[in-house]
Amino acid sequence: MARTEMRTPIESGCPDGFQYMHPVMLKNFGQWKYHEHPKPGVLRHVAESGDEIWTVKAGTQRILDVFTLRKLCEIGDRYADGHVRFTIRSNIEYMVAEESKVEPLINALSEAGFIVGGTANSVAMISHTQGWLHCDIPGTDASGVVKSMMDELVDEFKNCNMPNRVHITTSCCQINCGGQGDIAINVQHTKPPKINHDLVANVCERPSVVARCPVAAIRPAQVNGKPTLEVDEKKCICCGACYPPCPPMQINDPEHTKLAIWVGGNHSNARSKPSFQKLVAAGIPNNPPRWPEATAIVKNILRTYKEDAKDWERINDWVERIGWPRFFELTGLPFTKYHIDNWRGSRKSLNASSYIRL
Amino acid sequence: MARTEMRTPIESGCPDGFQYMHPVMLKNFGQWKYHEHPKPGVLRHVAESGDEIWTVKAGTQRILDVFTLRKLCEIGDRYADGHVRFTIRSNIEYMVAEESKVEPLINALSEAGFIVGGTANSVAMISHTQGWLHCDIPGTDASGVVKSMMDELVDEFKNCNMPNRVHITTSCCQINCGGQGDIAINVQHTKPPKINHDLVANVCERPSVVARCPVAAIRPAQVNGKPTLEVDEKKCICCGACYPPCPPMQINDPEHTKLAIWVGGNHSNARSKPSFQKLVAAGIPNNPPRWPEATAIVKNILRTYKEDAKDWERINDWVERIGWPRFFELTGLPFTKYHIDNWRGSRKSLNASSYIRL
Amino acid sequence: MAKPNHETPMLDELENGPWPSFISGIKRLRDRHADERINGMANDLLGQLEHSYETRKGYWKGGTVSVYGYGGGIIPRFSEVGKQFPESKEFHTLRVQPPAGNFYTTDMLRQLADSWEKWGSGLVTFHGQTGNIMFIGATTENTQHFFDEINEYGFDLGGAGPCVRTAMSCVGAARCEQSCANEHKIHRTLVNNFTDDVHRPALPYKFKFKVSGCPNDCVNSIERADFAVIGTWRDDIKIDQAEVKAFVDRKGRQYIIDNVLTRCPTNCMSLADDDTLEIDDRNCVKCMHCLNVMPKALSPGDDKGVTVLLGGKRTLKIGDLMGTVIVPFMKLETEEDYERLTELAEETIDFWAENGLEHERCGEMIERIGLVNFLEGIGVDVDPNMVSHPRESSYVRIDGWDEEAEKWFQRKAEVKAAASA
Amino acid sequence: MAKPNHETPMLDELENGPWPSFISGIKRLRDRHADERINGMANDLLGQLEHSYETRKGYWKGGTVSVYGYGGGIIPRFSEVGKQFPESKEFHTLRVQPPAGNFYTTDMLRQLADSWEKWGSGLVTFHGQTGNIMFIGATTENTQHFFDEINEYGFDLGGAGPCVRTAMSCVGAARCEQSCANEHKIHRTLVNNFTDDVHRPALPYKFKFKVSGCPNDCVNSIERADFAVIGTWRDDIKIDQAEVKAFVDRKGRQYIIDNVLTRCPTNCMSLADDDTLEIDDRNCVKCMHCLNVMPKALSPGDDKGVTVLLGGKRTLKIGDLMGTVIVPFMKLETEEDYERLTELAEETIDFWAENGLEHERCGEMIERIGLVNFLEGIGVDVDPNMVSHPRESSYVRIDGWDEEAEKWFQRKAEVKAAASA
Ligand code: SRM
Ligand code: SRM
Ligand code: SRM
Ligand code: SRM
Ligand code: SF4
Ligand code: SF4
Ligand code: SF4
Ligand code: SF4
Ligand code: SF4
Ligand code: SF4
Ligand code: SF4
Ligand code: SF4
Repeated sequence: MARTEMRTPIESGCPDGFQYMHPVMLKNFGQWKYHEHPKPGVLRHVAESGDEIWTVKAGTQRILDVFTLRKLCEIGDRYADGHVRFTIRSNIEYMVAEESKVEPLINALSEAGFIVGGTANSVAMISHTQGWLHCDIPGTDASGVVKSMMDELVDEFKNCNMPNRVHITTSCCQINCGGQGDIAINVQHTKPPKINHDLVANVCERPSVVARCPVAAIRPAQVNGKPTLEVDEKKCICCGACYPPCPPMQINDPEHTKLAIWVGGNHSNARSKPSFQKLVAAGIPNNPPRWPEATAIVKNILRTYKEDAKDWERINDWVERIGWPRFFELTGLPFTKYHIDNWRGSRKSLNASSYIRL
Repeated sequence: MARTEMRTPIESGCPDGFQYMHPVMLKNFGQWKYHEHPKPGVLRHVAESGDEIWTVKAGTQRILDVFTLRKLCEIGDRYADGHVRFTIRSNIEYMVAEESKVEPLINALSEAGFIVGGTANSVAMISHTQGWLHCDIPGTDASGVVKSMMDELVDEFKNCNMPNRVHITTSCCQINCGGQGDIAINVQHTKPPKINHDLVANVCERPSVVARCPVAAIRPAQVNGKPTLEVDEKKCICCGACYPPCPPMQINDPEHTKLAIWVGGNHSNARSKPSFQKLVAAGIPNNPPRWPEATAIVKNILRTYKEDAKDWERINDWVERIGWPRFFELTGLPFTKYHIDNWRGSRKSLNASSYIRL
Repeated sequence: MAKPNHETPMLDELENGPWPSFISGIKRLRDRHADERINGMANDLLGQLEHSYETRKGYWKGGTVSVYGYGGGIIPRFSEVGKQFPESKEFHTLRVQPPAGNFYTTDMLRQLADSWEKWGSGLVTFHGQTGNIMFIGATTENTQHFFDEINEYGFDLGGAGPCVRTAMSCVGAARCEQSCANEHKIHRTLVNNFTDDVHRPALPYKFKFKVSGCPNDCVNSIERADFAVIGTWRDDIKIDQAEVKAFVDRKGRQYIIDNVLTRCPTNCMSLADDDTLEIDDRNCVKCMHCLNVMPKALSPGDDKGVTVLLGGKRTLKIGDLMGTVIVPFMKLETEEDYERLTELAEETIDFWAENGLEHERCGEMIERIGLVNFLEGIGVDVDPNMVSHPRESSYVRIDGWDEEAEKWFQRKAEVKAAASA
Repeated sequence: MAKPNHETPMLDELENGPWPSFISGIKRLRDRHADERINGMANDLLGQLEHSYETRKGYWKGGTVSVYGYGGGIIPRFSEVGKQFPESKEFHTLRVQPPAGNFYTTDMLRQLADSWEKWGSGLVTFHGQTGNIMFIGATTENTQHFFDEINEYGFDLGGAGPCVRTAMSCVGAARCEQSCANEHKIHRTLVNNFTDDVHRPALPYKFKFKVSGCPNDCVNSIERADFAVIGTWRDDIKIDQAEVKAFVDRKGRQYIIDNVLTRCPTNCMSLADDDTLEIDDRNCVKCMHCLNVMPKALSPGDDKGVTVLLGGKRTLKIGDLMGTVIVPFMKLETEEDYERLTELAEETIDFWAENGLEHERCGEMIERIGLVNFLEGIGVDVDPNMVSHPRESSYVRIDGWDEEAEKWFQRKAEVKAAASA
């Protein structure tokens, strides 16, 4: 179509949320006194005014088809007050003003196949990313990994038996859109990119690709007359950062693209400052459709944490208290030379004390 | 003398200390049950056997003249059991088996001008270095600084009024032989070295001098025909590391060689892992014979610590609890851009949390 | 008449198990939706995805697609195996900004569903990790139509590419007793001040705002936002001693000692022998732990405000970075307060736009040039709250000490004057 | 007849005040000593020192002086202003190794004083920061005579230059209830195994041993020693509950909660409601705090041993380094145990001698080549106790994962087998 016919956008930006807010929340905005947790999936917030808002939280597949979305709306009208929100972990929350509405709502959701839970000290919905369904650089799928794991963790989502909240994340490449988590299941490449030299010249802006490499392992080169790029395989840390700007630098490999598991990422400030996750297991096969090996390790870690941690200890607090050696002992996971950090600033991760649990 | 006449050394190395040990200590070696601290300068150690050893500790000038040394020996024979040791802070310790000997010993030491104290939660003897008296690279004197400060801190040495032990160190150049301390008074140069180009060629092994610079600010050069070294003054951090291997790179300056004060170095593992000291004050004049400015700051810090810290908090524990902003507030010391670390690994020193004391 | 369904033996495995299945959802679109366009798209999408599962590789590539007037907001996807799966060969995602706080009425959700069925695949996510509604799967042509339609009733695209990205805020004051700020106002004030930078990518790289109402940081702002705003308070924690006693009676002394007192990062709490709880608020760092454990007994103070941290991001290319405190505390009551916050964001983005390298995040730039130079660049004074501790290294040239010290004393004097004025 | 005394107006200031004055001491040597050589030396030393105080500069320069058969052990000092102060123009320091633990009889001290008066300045320090007796101020010629004399009755030089240095150990088991090792035996076993490396500097740089009997680390070994040995224990802390109750009665519950429980770095202590103290020893890191506060009630366990850390040092040239745990725990009972410790020291020094750059300390080398490569070099297996936490960065190539994991499982199996055998 010719530009002229085109409609100029209204640059309205981020819409006002207040217009969609439940009236009781609007009325008591900023005036909440405390909350209780009557049962998994249910929150009772009490306002200074005495008003109450009851929240029922349910997990869904993150990739919603419109049928599912309409179903959720239907339930929201029949059993709730027509006001909902989605959490940052893509769970749906129904807010109602009367306790009486809670049970019918829960039943309706359960009958429709949604999972009520995910509150407080449960295993929260796994935050996931795009993967094979949509991304251009994924080493694995995200929706599939999450679905497979949630199938196995559903009881931990429906119940609150963990010492504290458990926030699990996944990422389908080392770029790590999923961010950090109490437990993170992330792609970890193990071999340098295979370069399709015929394509580099046309597809890649070579100087900027060279600039992307964290360890300066890429240099311009000539292969049968064509300008291309080559990788110093001694230096290469197989991170895949060169792949998005230069797809011919194929980092993904059905065999050598593995999964790694990290624990102890905690972003709340509660008890201790926000902490980064630490590597615990790697070399895990990237095994669709259900990734059983990765799930088994996650469940092992969760079981150990559940048995050994104290109330209110997040995974990082727990390991901080019992020490990493015992973490590896209790989980039976191997400790290798790869667990010793060698990235910048890593000296601070060495044990410069006599602190040893014996 | 001709080599032939020379005596071949007996390479006996470190002598056996047991031969000089007090018999009661020898008998109860490794069998001590607990200790008490009856009064400043006095320790009572009780063995499983019920035996006791009483220690009386006294401070001296670290640079002993033989008269003083003989005096100490005399007292050791008259009032003690002839067995002594020197602590790693150069205090003398007399060990006696009977409580009855303690008071007379204390009196004899005091009369002879030695200072009994330095135990437990006192301000310990300042550990010092060589300075102008003997070293080849000092920016200040050590014995003089320590004498001046101990004159002012003598009551804190004689009494145990501090929340916990206070270990003060000094160093007469940035090489820092004095090591770290709860409080450290160290030389800090503020200008790049002045180079005597005529001498460099003869005196310095230029490649190794170049190699010594932590920031690679030194490069070979020619000055009026002579090979010499030059310094990139933009890069130079004025550390003085080039001076020992190359004395013509004069780092010491009557005006620009200053003192800096650091706090929070703690090497015991008690309560927290060993910690490095942090910069708190700099630009302090190097002002012989009594360095009043530096002493005033040290006393200010000690007073604040004494008033505000809890029992058993070392200076680092205390500041850790009250936070650095309050440390600067309470001491009235200025916080400047120089307090923000920029050396390798320093990112870990930034506040990556919402932890703020308001 | 629709062509036969692709075999999806591997994907079918993902229909088993109790958790809702996205595969079943896509199949519903394939089998039960009225619109053949959608049936076909879903079928070929499943086909390509099955192919990925079998070969363990992805088959999408990027490109450039945008709506008229904008440069970003869409993640273009063209299939590398479009021949086998023609009906989903163009499968772009529109990133649409949700209402601040993610509040919806069911009516509005239905309206969005209607529009999306008309123009898109029927697959949607509330929300992506950055916070956008992701309408997944539209042809190049239909992205424009869909956008035009929803833009008419108040929705706009979010960011993609080197630009200001969609922001995120927690549920906060709408429902949470811990909230110390109006998260949604902060959220919209900030991001809507930069709509041009959202829609027309021209920055060194992406820039994200995130707002949490308290230090629990339910939106991971410190870890994931270039510009993190976190609610906090300045006065004392409110203690309801009766509720404390009730808690002690219920749980026992040892429980409160082991679970509250000893978990306080600054050990600033103490339980008197008569079971009254004492807090040395001077040393409370507002970590939230005790308030989280005893929400009935303890509440944030009344003198509320926010802390701002800059520079959080993920791994590329120097390693993960958390944000650094730039504004220890500021009030957000008057419009002037909000303007000050917006100005800080503008200063930051302008300085970064000028000094950041290509594909360099704000935090990476700070790391490269040093925090002090960055602060000077945006005109913010150094503050001890910006560091966990002062320097440990003596390797620094400090011949400007006296002038710098003078600056500090002057600032202190000004504050004093202002206070007494 | 002696020449007039130098004016020392500034130094005279240092004779005021209560603390014993080193200036008064030097003046005693100048004015009251029988030997004119010493009077003159002291006088010129004061003269040069006064000159330093007035000009704020040092006037000593180094050189090379050693005794027959040795390459080090002496810090040579020649005056740059020797013309003005001729009698102290050669003023070398002899570094002499003290008995382990710094024990002396007054008789031995007198004997040393006699020899030093005969040959030296009469100025001596017990001890320098590394631990040597420093006999400060001898002419080149007299260093030999003095050494010959004291060497006859059992004293030997310490280290100076790029060599193994004099070691240091705390008073330890001789008097301290916290001691978990025979500090003095460890001290002598280690350093006396390297006398050749002490006396003949031929290493990349200096190498220091330090031994503390417990984690209080009274000799600062973690911070200051290339090779730190620290006593510790493996079994439970011994609790005398009666003494605990006595402590609680004396100080009150709140005091023990605030000063002991909440200060425990792992929060592994708990005070039951009946005032019995519970310690989860599994999680005790042997920090010593509670034992320090309650030495009567708490004592180290019986299954004692040591932890070894490598690489501590000061600032040059990459910044201060603390040691890193290399051996989490080893018993030191049999001679074989001691041999294992000595072998570790030999392996370390050999590898460093081969791979260290000129003037590069062991810790700097470890930092440069990476801990893992160092461990492989000295044949020590990786252990999680060597780190505070595993890696945070995903930037690593791990295609050897399976083999490395195998190693771990094998080691575990061996340990198990050994245990059951
Ligand atoms: C709904 C949600 C905010 C939103 O706007 O969407 C939310 C809501 C609440 N959070 Fe959160 N948090 C939410 C994500 C987070 C996150 C981010 C995340 O999940 O990735 C964090 C930080 C993550 C991290 O550190 O890894 C987070 C860290 C907390 C904490 C701190 C926990 C801790 O001890 O470390 C609390 C305090 C607590 O647990 O009492 C908290 C407490 C709460 C409370 C109880 C606050 C209140 O009084 O209402 C809310 C009820 C949560 C529940 O369902 O039990 N919320 N909370 C998010 C729900 C996600 C989900 O569906 O599972
Ligand atoms: C869709 C989403 C994952 C999801 O399914 O939720 C996503 C998907 C992509 N991210 Fe992301 N990121 C998404 C949230 C994040 C987050 C989380 C956040 O924003 O809180 C992060 C970590 C925080 C941060 O910003 O660092 C994140 C860090 C990245 C990075 C690494 C940035 C860095 O500096 O380390 C890249 C790579 C890049 O931008 O070059 C990236 C790049 C991408 C690209 C555009 C891949 C590419 O370069 O082509 C992915 C497009 C996938 C697709 O086809 O839709 N994505 N990405 C999230 C955006 C949805 C939304 O808009 O709501
Ligand atoms: C004598 C000496 C060891 C020696 O072989 O010379 C020694 C001896 C004792 N130390 Fe020490 N420490 C000695 C230097 C040190 C040092 C090193 C230093 O001073 O530079 C440290 C670590 C320094 C640091 O961390 O900066 C040190 C950290 C401790 C600690 C841990 C304190 C803390 O809480 O951090 C204790 C435990 C305590 O205080 O109860 C301790 C406790 C003790 C006890 C009470 C151990 C005992 O039960 O006998 C001894 C009596 C000390 C006293 O006089 O009160 N000693 N102690 C050293 C005396 C130096 C002096 O004359 O002042
Ligand atoms: C004498 C003494 C200070 C004192 O008065 O106590 C001292 C004095 C000197 N030290 Fe030191 N250091 C002394 C203990 C230390 C310590 C403390 C320790 O050993 O526990 C350290 C810190 C720990 C360490 O080893 O790192 C120390 C770190 C240094 C350094 C920096 C080493 C580094 O790698 O950072 C140098 C510079 C060098 O060696 O190139 C140095 C160099 C020197 C020199 C040789 C200066 C030079 O290069 O010419 C000084 C000779 C002064 C003199 O004329 O006697 N001295 N030096 C200490 C030795 C006495 C003794 O043998 O007992
Ligand atoms: S993590 Fe990687 S693969 Fe997955 S969505 Fe993000 S960029 Fe794409
Ligand atoms: S994979 Fe990473 S390290 Fe290897 S060449 Fe590409 S960008 Fe560089
Ligand atoms: S600190 Fe510097 S000046 Fe002082 S003795 Fe050590 S090396 Fe010499
Ligand atoms: S003073 Fe330090 S930084 Fe400057 S040139 Fe010398 S060694 Fe280099
Ligand atoms: S961040 Fe704080 S205010 Fe916001 S929802 Fe979480 S707990 Fe409530
Ligand atoms: S909020 Fe955190 S820091 Fe403040 S008192 Fe409670 S636990 Fe302690
Ligand atoms: S280090 Fe331990 S054993 Fe040695 S003296 Fe100090 S407290 Fe005693
Ligand atoms: S020694 Fe330290 S870690 Fe162990 S129980 Fe006592 S205080 Fe806790």
